[in-house]
Amino acid sequence: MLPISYGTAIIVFCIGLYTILSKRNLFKTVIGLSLMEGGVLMLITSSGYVPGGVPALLPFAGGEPVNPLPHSFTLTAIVIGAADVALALAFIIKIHRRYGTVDIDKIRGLRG
Amino acid sequence: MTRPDSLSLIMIALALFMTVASSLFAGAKGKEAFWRDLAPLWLFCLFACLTALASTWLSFIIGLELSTLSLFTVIRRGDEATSRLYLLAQLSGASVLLFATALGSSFGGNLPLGPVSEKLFPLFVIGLGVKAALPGLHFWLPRTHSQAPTESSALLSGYAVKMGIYGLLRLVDGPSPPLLLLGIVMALYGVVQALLQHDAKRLLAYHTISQLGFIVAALSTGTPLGRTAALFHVVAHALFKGLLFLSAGSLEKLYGSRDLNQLGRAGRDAPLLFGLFLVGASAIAGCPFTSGYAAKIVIKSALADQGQAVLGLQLAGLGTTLSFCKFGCYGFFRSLGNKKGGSPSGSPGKNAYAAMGLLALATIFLGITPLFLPLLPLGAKALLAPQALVDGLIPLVGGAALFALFPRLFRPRQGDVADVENALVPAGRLLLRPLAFLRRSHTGRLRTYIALIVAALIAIFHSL
Amino acid sequence: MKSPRNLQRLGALALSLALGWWLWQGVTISPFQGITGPAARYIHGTARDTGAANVVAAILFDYRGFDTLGEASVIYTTVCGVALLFAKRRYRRSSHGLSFIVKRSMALLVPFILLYASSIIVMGHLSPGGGFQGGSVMATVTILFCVIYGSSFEAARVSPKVKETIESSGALLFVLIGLVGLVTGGAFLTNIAAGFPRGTMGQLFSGGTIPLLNIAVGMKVGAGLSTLFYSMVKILEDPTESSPPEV
Amino acid sequence: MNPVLAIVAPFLAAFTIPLFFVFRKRWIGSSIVLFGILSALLSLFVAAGGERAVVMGGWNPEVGITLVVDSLSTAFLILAALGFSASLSAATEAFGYGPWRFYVLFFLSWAATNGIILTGDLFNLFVFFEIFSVAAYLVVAYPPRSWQAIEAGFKYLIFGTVGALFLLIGIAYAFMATGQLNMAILARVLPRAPETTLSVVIGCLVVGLFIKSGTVPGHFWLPDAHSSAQTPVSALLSGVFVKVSLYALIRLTFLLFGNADGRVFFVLLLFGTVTLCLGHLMAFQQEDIKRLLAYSTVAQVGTIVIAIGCASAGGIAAAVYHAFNHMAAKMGLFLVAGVLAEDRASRDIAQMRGLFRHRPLFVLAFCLFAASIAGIPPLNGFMSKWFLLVAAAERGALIPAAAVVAGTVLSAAYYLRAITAFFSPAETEPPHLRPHPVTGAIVMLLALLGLVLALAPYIDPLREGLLAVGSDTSSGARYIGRVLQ
Repeated sequence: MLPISYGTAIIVFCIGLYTILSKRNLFKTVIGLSLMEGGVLMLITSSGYVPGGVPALLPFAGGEPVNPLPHSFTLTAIVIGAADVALALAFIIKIHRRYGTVDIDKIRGLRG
Repeated sequence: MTRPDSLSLIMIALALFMTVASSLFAGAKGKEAFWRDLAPLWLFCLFACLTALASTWLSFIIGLELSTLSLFTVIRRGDEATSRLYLLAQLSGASVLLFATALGSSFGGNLPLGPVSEKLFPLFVIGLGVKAALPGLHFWLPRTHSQAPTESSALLSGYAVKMGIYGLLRLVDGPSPPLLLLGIVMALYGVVQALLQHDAKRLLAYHTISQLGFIVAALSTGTPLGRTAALFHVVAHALFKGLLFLSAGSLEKLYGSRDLNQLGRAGRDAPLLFGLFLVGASAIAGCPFTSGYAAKIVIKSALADQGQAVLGLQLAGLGTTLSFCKFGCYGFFRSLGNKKGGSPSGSPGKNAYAAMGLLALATIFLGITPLFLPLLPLGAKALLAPQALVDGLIPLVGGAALFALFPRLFRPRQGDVADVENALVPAGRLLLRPLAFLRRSHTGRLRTYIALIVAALIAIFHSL
Repeated sequence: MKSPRNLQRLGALALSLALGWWLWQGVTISPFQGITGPAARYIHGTARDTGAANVVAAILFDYRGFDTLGEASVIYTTVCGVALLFAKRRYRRSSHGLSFIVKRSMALLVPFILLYASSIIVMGHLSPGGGFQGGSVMATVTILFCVIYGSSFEAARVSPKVKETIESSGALLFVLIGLVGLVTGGAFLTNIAAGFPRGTMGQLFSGGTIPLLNIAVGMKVGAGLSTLFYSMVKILEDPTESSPPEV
Repeated sequence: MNPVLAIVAPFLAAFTIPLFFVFRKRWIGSSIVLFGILSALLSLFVAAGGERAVVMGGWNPEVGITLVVDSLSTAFLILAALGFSASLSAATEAFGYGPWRFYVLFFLSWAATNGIILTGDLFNLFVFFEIFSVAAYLVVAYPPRSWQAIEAGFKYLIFGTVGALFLLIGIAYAFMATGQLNMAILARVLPRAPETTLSVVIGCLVVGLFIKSGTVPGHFWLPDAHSSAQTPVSALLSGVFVKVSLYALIRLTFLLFGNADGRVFFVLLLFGTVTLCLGHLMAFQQEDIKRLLAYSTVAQVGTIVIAIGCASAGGIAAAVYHAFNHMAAKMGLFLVAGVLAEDRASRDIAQMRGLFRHRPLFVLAFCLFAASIAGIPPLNGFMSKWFLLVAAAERGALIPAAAVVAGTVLSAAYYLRAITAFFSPAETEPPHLRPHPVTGAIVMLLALLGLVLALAPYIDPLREGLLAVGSDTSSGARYIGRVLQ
């Protein structure tokens, strides 16, 4: 069970990376970033897995609770990721104003 | 800082004397000129003294670089690009030296100024060699000496390059055949190049290289006699080369040119100048009873067991005579260019004569004293020995005879002679091509950049 | 033109797979031997230490409350920055919203949405939920307003300044609660030990500072996210600028 | 004094400035200045308060979040306080108090910087890195009307986010292998993790920090961001932001992977050398003066990474010393370059002729800073380079040491190009001449700081302090003992 969960997480991460590396649309780049982040968060959450665990809400009804620590920092990381994505989108709007395109290969005003 | 020994004291005295002469020649009037002209010279003197007092290689390097910087500000007034070449060349040398010093140091203690381990020796020689103009590393010297303002040329040739020699003197404590070879090559190469020059200061610059070759050859023996000979020649060369540079500078002041093709009237217009020049020229040619003669005799006796080396030095001496015959002839007497010419524009000035007179007196003094006082380990007698006199006269007479026999051969030519410095620009261009590629590779494509990062990450995984 | 594109894709694929392979190599799956380390302390000590029923909330707001301050500050930074990027004196009126029926039913729904959001915030220490989640739900009200009534109406109801005030005071509240712990001689963000009542577990008033911090974060996130959305929507609607990007 | 105050004070500033804007507009200016002074003073007090570790919420270190003040963080706290105050003063002169949101971001980045420096918890480090980065993207993108700034900010954002993700993976793997987040505890248990896991942790954390600090291959954002940002921001980026990431690199490599048979240090040496060479070679080809300075920063980052890679107490001392020297010199260079570029209304070096007659003091200060960066003795840059060379020689890292030495010549060459332009006569008078009293004063203070730093090896307390930073950090035992006492 656990290997599948880890594997999925890594696959999601790789899909995100592939998206960033191969897509030219800026929005897709941001989607790729979100996917990568999703992959990492899945990885973290998986590490808190306890066989037959119950939610970490007191009182624990019938069994051992799952590890609550990964949950808490997944929550934190989600919020941070959301902030990043929001900021990236805001930047894209601004960039589109200047360049009239969202093609990442055409936004090359600064180089060398 | 250790107690200064006699070597340091002699170097300090030399630095002070040379700076006095140079600043006398520069002769700044007014406050602004003082700050612009004289302050850098005296700063140089200060740092040169600090270098001579240094007790560790690190403080030696610090002094070296600071003195380089202060001379840089003087040379800037002569020619911008040359000053940059000078600074960068000196910095490279100091950097190699710094690298070598760091290899020898530890947090426990700095490397003391003195002999170093076998492995570091070549690095130190390269580092000091840039300063002392060893063959191949001399690329900066002719151009710098010829383009710099005269007073700084005199200081450069008179003292700055000697700081490299001072370092070598501290470094070498045993016989070093490669260094001997380098010295001989230097002496000969400098002379050959000097014979082909038509720019007076450039000619003198090549003679600096050649004379430094004598010094390097002497100190490479590692014997006390060799070291003393080297030190004596350091002082002697500083004095007469300073004198020669100042007289070349005075010629330039008088006629507005340094080209031997354009000069040739000074013997009539300024006989005093010729007299002073003659003192310097006879000293550098090794005319008996001058400082150059004494120095060369001691050097030869230090190298007595190296027959070929002595032969090489004799050859170099012969070339020197030839070259100075040419300088004297075309610089002062035989005009090749506009025959009519005008009268000299302006005069070198009293202060210039005073500076040259000071150096000439010192040269004569240094030439005569060893004849009476046992200044040199050989003793005064050795200088007057017939064998020594013959040895000293051979290059002199030979050179003069050659010049008299083939006068057309030694006429100043037009155009420049190739040297390592001419290779600098093509080499730079060659190096710049991959650089441009590097710049083009920063394409601004985010995806490529991120791919590079991921590739680096994978490489790190592999290496861990 | 075709083949370099494909080559690029191939390269991208190869890099992704290589990285994925290494990540997979690095995963350690050891047989489960019970929870150890700090997690064990969280599970067994939450009731005693904090009085909160939701262990995750206890970690977020008490044990590791400092992380939460940082996390809320990230949102705060983003909001401030987006407002800075799109700094404009005056926005023009643009869309007029949807039909009357939609507007009316929205009006009916709003109180319930707000109530729901508040309950998520206030009950954060008892059940899944908390300041972030409740704040986000509250921010949806803004989004709905913008969609249904048009953004200018939304701005007229809740002015940006009010949002700014709520957001900043939420953040300030968080820091001040933290400082109370410092003043009473403990450490920053001390909860029960600083004299906050533990209450009875499972009750609304329990968990010491946790509900307060939830409310602070709720204010911060709710107002922040709505400012964020508002700033971005305004710039998209602004007719003086060029059209929004086509996705 | 509780270390948390150094983090809370700038946070308070960031949270109250909007309230002032809503209720008391007139107070914004004075509150910014006051909060700036308060934050700087509190940072310095915390730095002066000696070593200690406190846990947030009064828990034990395993459960709560620890803040640790040790000699390394003390040094960087002082660096941050100096850099931020200098940049703040320059910013108040350049922008006025108008864009209050800019100052909010400024204080947030200050809080985050202090947080990164003080925190003893791996995940908390990530959180603070995020605040810091988000604020950095935005201050780079200020003012929003400049398209270069926006593009640079966006690039920085993409890079920063990718870097943050790598950091997060590294933290996730470390957590997965041990279940711990406290760095002191991790230092004990992490070496017991399986080999491959450890290499993933090291690789991801190191590459994440490479991106954040601008080490090759993560340097691509740096020249864009540094050259496109406004002058006070560029100074801040080069002076402080880059150093903070390097602080994290020092801390994590020595604490967590210090005993992983040193392979991580080989990686650092390798990438540091590449960074150094690339930075110098790229700076050599720039026509834009701020871009030149930015690539020079890349090269200096490489220098510091090499110093870290020496894996010895001396190497750390050299890295910290060099970080200070680079802060003083590069901030000064950026401030002067900003003023001069404004006078000429161009950043092109070829256009900046004749500025010596125009602003002699600024140009002389530029020369001083440039000489210091290039490593001309006996300025501070030379001193730290010397320590670095000795450390590298002791480690036996000859090629990096040779690269550092060669870099000296190369950097002298490109700085000389700029200085030559300043001193050469101009055909036209500069069109602008606005007095910059505050910037001038800061430049003078930075020059003074540089001179004091040059004497640091001869001032006993400073030298002992530097060496103590090195010896405390290289073993990590003292840090662990402090946290888990």
